[in-house]
Amino acid sequence: MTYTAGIDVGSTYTKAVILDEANAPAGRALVKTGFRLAEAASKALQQALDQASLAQTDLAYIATTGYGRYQVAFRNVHVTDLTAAARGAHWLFPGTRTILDVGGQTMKASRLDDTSRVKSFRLNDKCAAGTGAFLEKTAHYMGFNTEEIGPLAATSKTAVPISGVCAVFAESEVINCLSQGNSPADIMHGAIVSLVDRSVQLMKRVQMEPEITLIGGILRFETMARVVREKLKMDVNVPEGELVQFVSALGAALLARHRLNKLNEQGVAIGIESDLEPVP
Amino acid sequence: MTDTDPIVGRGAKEGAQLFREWFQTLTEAPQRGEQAAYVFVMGSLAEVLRAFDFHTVFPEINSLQTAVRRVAHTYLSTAEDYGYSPDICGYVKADLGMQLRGGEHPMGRIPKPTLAVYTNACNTYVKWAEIWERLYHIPIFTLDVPGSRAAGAQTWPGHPDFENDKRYVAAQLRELIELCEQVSGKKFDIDRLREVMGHANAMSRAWKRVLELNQSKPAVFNAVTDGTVYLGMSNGFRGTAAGSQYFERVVEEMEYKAAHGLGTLHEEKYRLIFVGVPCYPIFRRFSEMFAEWGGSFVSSTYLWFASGGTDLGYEYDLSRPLDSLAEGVLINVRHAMDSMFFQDQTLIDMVGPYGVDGVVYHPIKSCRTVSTGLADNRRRLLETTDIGSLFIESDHMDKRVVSEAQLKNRIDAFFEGLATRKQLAAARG
Amino acid sequence: MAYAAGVDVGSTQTKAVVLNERREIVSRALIDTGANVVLAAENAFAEAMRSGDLRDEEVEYIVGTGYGRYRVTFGDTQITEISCHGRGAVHMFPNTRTVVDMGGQDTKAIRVNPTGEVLDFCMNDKCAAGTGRFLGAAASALEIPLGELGQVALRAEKPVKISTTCTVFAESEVVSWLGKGKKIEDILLGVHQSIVSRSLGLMRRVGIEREVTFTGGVTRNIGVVTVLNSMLGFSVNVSEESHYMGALGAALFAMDRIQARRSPAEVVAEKG
Amino acid sequence: MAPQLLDNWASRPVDELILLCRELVEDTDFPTVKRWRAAGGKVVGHFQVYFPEEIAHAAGCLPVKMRGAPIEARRAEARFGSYLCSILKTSLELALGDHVALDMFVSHPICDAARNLAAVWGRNFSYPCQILYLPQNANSRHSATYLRDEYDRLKREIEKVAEHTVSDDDLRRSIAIFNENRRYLHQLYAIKRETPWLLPADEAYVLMAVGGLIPREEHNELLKAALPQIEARLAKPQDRIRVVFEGGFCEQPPLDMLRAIAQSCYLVDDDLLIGLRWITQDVATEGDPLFNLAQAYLEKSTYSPVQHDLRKPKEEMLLRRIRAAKASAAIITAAKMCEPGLDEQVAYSKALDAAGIPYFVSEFEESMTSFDHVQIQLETFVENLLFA
Repeated sequence: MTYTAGIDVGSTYTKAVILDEANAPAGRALVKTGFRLAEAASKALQQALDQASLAQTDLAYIATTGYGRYQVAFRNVHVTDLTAAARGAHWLFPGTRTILDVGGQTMKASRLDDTSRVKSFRLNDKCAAGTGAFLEKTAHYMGFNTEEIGPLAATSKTAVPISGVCAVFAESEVINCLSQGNSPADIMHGAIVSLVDRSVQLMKRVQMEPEITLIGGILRFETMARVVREKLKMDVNVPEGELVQFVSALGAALLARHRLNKLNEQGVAIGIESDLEPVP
Repeated sequence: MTDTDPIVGRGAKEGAQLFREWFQTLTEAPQRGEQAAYVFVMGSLAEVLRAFDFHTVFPEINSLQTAVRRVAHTYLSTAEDYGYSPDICGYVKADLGMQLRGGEHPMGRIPKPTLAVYTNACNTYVKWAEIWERLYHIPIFTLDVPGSRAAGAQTWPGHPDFENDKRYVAAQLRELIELCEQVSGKKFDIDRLREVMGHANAMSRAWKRVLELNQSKPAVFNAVTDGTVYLGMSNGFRGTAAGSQYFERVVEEMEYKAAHGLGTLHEEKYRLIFVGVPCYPIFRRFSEMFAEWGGSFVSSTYLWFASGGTDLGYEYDLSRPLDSLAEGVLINVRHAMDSMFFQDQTLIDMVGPYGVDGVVYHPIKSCRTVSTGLADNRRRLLETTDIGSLFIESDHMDKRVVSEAQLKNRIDAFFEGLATRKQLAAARG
Repeated sequence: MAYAAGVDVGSTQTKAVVLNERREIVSRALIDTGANVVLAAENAFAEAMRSGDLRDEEVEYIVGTGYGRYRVTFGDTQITEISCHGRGAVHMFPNTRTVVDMGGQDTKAIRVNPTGEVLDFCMNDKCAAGTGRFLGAAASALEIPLGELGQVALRAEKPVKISTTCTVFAESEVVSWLGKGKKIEDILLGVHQSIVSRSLGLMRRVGIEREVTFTGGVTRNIGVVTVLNSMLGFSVNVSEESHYMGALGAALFAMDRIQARRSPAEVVAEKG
Repeated sequence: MAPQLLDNWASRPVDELILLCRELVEDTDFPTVKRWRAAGGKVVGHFQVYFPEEIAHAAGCLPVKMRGAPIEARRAEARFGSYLCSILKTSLELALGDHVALDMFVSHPICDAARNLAAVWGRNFSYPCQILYLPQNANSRHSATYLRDEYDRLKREIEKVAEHTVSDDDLRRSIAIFNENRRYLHQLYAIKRETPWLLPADEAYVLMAVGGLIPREEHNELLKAALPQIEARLAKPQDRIRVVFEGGFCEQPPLDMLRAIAQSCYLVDDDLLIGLRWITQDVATEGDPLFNLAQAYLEKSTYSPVQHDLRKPKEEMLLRRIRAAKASAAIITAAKMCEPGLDEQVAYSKALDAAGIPYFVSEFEESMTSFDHVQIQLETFVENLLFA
């Protein structure tokens, strides 16, 4: 029995997923990334192995993704989280045509064809106001931690409009809202609405088509998905619970299997690594 | 201000009335099978287009109306969803948003163009017209108007370089007339043109006079708020009898106010010049923030370039309509451009006659044409005069970059500075 | 003996300063602003009363400044922090002609005349890039206490160029530089240079005239001060009271008012 | 005869020539311009995109392409507002910071920011600063005649700077030299299209860009020596996607960004420094030289977002460029805050969607140092074209 692993080294968290030959999940783990990316990767992988009670040697192929994908020396191949997410989302929801990935520092929208290849995509590269960091800052200004965002927003009925021009300037805005007597819950809700507005715009930029699948750390706050549904007036897929954060790692593991099979066939596969060398 | 006076505030009232009527006729134009030409404020060519009975539609004015009426953001996001960047001109995006919504506009329904005519006074005009070309496959016409090649380097009739430029403008006007004949199916009638140019002359004469009348203390109109109403009229009604009469009545009102010392504020403490484009998303509040301190705007570069340079008061020689039209278009549009790129000396020259205490520069995200050189123009002003100046950035359409709190902070600090200057001056005696 | 107070309600901290008639600081207070701005102003003032062992009624005039100035409900008038910083800086360093103030959320450059009146000023708008927050972001990314950033940065040999304009993204750029094997100190110096050159941009807009006085919370960062000095080619004035400069200026205006000299404060009071 | 501005290179192998070009192109202190002035020569700086360099050349001046630089616009920053492209600020910074000294500066009304630049420049320097009014109406029967007169006006201004008059024959000689130069550049691009594995994108770029910094005679000699050696290279083709890069007509992406692209793709055509290749055929050398130049600008030219010509719908021109280069994909970029570039991206995207050509849209700035965003998009792109 050979296994494949996918490791997603993200800006905030690093996630690892291990799959067996049938692509059935054998183990997974999530650790804080910090700034020693390689360490975070091996730590996540080790925890996933432990959970699956496997050893490094059981792994036939390892694919890395996320912005730290190059920093992992023991990878067999690296792919971008757009490619990986597409595979992962398609695996979980075969009908997926549009993916929105909202992480701590990035927001990405991509449109897929029916074979889970990315047709077009857009990244938010303007400012942090369009990323999860915006919600985290807003929460912190009000004295809540990141994990409290979900429960907090869930209690709100009406959202306070938040302009969301700058994640840092949001502070004075938040403070004003508070001193005008708005509840933290409604302000949090407002921040989420402003983030969703940006997400929807990004998805429109890639000509979104149903089904839409939402992934990324920020989606662990149910309010986010709820507001997206309200805004789009259609249903969207959201992976169950924790899984929402593992989609890219899962996709990487699937791609690892895909590559492994190709190599085993001794087909004329192109040396992916040679083609995708990082810029020195 | 004595509001009992029937004549005081008449221009604003009548302007608003005519303005509503204008948008009403635009809304009804399609049913009447009449054609609309899309034009721009810096060189509208209304003279030619009216001679062919085109309705002139000013997308710039349509867009600013969506901002003043606080719905701009909905149009902007339609255009941004369509693919346009948040960093580009908000006028363009608001118009595209409106086009994509079938012309639906807070003041009525804007007819589709059958022709678009624009000058090179703003290159974004070109990119803008290309959008209609793609949407509607209509003919679009660029009228090249060579501007000043350097500060103070304008040439005048008789100079070979001026005559070269004029020949080019004249040739293009002939081509525009051919195009208008094709699109409208009407034959060109030079006497009709002469008539329209006659109305335009009357308006230019009056417009120049109105602006000069604001030298009187206190200022007889607010160059930012009232000024914008007059601008709308000077563009929408250029070349019409209604337009020229309107401005003659405004002159009457301003002369009356000047004679009776009637100002726009109950106490005018500081006389200011505005440079740039107003902040429409919070239009009223924006001028209040100055009025609260007794600051009144006696002039604005906006009134020069956004009236296509007609503030010069250039009058056509009706005995040689086409030749004179080419000359006038060249001189006016060039002046509009000078008012954006080379306005520093003009401002310095106005300080005395208009009794200016300060200059307010308001560059905006949307418009690089107007905004790019303002910081440098301001340096020049600060080097050559010792009047106060304020530099604030926001936008004329996009409320996402308009922060009232930040603006107020700067405006307050600006007036605190002006106040101190006044005291020091008083102390010095 | 009459006293005058200035209360500077900033985005992160609220400061209060009390002056006697000889314009000497008799008491000061600094607290975190937090969510309730009105309360912050009251607490800062009360704190100053306590530490100066003063009674409220001894304070004849109070000027509120800072972004929360209109929330100093007990104040006699409000003056922008721009005027106040200029005034405070010239009081501390009479030869000051240019003031650069770096706070948590904005950076300002102010040109003043010998009496401390503002001739011209310029502030960063758009976003928080180039403000104190930029340092905060780097500190948390590198897990180094804010207070030590400066010293570490100064050990650098080859500073990296920070290209990010967004304060929050700066965090990930810092991390990606680490990923590329850059030294922490080189990255940090890059961060310092990037915020200093932004503030230099603002200063050039108003025109840099010596002497330059550096105010605001960031003055406590030796790295910024050093980089600023070297980029300017001369040293800036930094005072122990640097982060009280706004409150001090406000208190000076208040004392003007008390001593019945005409002052912007009066104009403000008469405004509208 | 113009002094030689490049160090002695004639005998060197192509890789050293390319290295030499790279050093010159990346040197923000413009050593060749300094040498030219040291030899007593006059320098006419002209802003992107197109400038009739022949006229300055005929007057014995060195026409220098002002195309910004990856430097910090410390002084220039104070002379502009926010919301502005970088090239405008850094170009002025080059002059304010004494990186390059000019005897004349010319900008164009091609974009709203560029037109303002001449005015700003003029307030900061005492030498002549001019706007060359290139026609935005390329479709008037009178445009060429007008432009001819405008070139004549420009010629008179340059004559004052050069302190000697320019004859039609001087102009014809210069036109011939520039014709030769354009032929070499088109040959360079043919290599990119036909055998991209022989010439990485960044190498092709520096070979071309150096032309904006030295007399064309010398550039011609350089290319004449370099091109055959490149064609003789032994590199083998790799399995890479062929892409067209669009958006480099004015502000230039950092060389590292081109390198990053070349890592995973063959960049087979682009609009980088398009001004140097604006005219696509030889300019006639008989007849009125100024009229010939004017006519070539209008009639024998390529396209860019800053020229409006009813005969050249930009999205169609892009599709033609992609097909001519047998490219399978396109990278649609724009410089940050570049109004014409950002505007055009929309039309380009829609046309590429309709034509079913894969592409991605991105923004760059000349001073960028990290390319994570370009990188991730490129890789995704390549992965999804290669992973079947």
